[in-house]
Amino acid sequence: MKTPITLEFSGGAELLFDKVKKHNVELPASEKKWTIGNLLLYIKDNLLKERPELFMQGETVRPGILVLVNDADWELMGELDYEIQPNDRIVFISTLHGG
Amino acid sequence: MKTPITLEFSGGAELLFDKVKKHNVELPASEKKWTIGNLLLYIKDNLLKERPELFMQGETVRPGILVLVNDADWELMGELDYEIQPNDRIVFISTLHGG
Amino acid sequence: KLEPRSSLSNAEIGRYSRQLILPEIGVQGQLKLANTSVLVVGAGGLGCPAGIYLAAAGVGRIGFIDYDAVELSNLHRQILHSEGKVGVAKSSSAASACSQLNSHVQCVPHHVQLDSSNALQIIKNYDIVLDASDNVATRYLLNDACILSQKPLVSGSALRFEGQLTVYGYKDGPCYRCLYPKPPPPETVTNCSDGGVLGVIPGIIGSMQALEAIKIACGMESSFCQKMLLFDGQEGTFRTIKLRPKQPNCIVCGQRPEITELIDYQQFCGSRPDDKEKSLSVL
Amino acid sequence: KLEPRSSLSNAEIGRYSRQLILPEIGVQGQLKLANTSVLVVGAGGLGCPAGIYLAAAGVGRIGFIDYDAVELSNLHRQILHSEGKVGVAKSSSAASACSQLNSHVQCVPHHVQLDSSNALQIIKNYDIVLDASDNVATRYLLNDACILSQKPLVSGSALRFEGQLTVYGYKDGPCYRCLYPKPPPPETVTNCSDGGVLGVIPGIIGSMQALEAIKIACGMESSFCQKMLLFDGQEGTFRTIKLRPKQPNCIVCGQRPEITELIDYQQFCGSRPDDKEKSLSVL
Ligand SMILES: [Zn+2]
Ligand SMILES: [Zn+2]
Repeated sequence: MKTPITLEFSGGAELLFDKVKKHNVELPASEKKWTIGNLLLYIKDNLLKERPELFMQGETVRPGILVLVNDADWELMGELDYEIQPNDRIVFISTLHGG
Repeated sequence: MKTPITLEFSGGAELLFDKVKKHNVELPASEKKWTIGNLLLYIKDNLLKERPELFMQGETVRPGILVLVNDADWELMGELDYEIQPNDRIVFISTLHGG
Repeated sequence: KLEPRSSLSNAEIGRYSRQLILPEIGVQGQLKLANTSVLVVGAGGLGCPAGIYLAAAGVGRIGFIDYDAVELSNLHRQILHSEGKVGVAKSSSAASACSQLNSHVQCVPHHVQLDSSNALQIIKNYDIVLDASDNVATRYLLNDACILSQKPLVSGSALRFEGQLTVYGYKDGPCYRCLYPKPPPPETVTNCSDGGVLGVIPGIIGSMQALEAIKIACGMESSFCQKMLLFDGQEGTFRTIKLRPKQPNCIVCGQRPEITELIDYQQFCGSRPDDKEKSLSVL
Repeated sequence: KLEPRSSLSNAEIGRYSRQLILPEIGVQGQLKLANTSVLVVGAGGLGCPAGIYLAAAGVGRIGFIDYDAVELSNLHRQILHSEGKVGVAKSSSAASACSQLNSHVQCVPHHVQLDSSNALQIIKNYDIVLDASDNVATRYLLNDACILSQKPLVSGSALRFEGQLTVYGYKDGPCYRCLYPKPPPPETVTNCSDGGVLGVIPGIIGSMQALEAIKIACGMESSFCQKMLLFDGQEGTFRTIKLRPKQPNCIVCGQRPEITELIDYQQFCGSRPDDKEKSLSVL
């Protein structure tokens, strides 16, 4: 069974995804449960258009990107181990430093 | 069966309700369906603290108050005839004119 | 009318470099800004931030309408004026502050009380109108004048810790009368003198008005056509609500408009725009 | 230190009348403002609106730290400066604009590059700090300095059409390092020179910073402790997200802090705060 979710990128992270901020994605059926950890690999293989090192570092997001699950900091949700639920909205925000 | 809803007042309308902006209300069981029309009478009898003429005019809200049902203008929802659903959020906003 | 511009000077390219590199603006967007004139009605708590950010962005012409003079009690929110300008016409004070920031912009003070006799004549010279006024009669007047002149009206308002913002009469969105066919009873109307306002609240709403005007001028989508932003500064919340579309039976923007010329808005609202001494009001 | 104030003069009562009648402010709130000093770090796109609204509201003392001088390319967003001030220190230009609006406020320019050698000494004299800076090294420096000095840090940032706002190190909320233990790789960091910014975006965020500082000074709740405001000006959307609490293992605000004095932040971030010429960056 596919898992429909919404992915959003902002703060500049969208520039790595064809400048598209909002992506409606159906995660394919899988034997393992979908977690943010394997979602990141899916994103890297299927959505990321350029320079993966500007989005990921090792198995996780690079420093300076904040991950949100339904408007809450992923640290509150288990980070990489969070089990994705249908219709979750997962947001990747690049921190801004300008003024 | 009671109907739980959230009522909110803002833009100054809260001043007629003890300055409380958010009210969690359980509408009592009733033979007739709850509409915004009879909700207004309920509010007048049970919540309004002073000077009802600053909130209502006849059977409806006074000119200059905008009514929202779940963040949509009540005009889109049937106005006085809208049938209230459990957990609806109904907001009364007094229009601001200052600058 | 503004003299049409088809290229930017080197001085302009340097000055606007940080916004020229935005793909949504670019040289074409900057030229559109330079070819746009914006009328700011009210050089007060909303008009000051709106005006200065429009000037900073390089709008071609900015007009300020205000009949009042600067008072000390304005300075907690009207940040283009200063102690040295007390007694000076607000329209002049605001226009001169904007000129000092950006001499490429034509800043025009209109030291008049906007009314039915002059509104259409003044609005004619502008492309976009900002309602930064502070009373109901002027809000209906501006609405009708903008519908009759077919100009978008970016409307802001503020009181206490709250603010509201929307764009009237633009695309399929409603006008002020579509939302509010009848004026509020005068005793329910509170202005900033009666009810108070924290200065930075109109600061935020006025800046949002400038942003929407810039987006409209550049040919971007406005975010508040048929939508209204509700800001509660005490709670720190912003809520965007969906409004009704343009109403077919609206007496000014509907299918059979009854209002085809401006009326007496003081009489219509039962109050005067300079009615500062009203004391009954609590809302 | 500010000389403590226990009453308002008649001139102040007149000037602040519109905010004195707000029950959440009142005379007590106004006195708290007069007894509060706020440090604005950066007299640029964020610091200009933040500073002027703090001055308008009657904060007792406002310090501006900036080492740069006004340039023409600043004027599309830095609205306290003007063409006549090109070449003048930004800290002085901002302080003098605020003094002209409100002579009751002590406006102090600090024409220095904030670094580990001077930060604690300067911050000591202020009650609330606003991060209106434009680079990563200064953001970590200010965070650590505010944690060590136990001052709330109202942090704003802006780029292109987007802005972010939060309050760090306040009550049980996180600090900057709780959220970002490791600095971003330098090649992922974009400043406003590289990426561009629409001027009114920092205008809105800087005004929000002033609002939060005023609420904290008056003893009201801040709305952005352990919460972050995300603003997208192109979409016209504001989203408030819930952040992690203060982290027990944070190396500066945690239970066993490793950082007990300021470090070399340029080395830590792999970049210098005045690193304007970086060209690799795309994010
Ligand atoms: Zn209409
Ligand atoms: Zn920490």
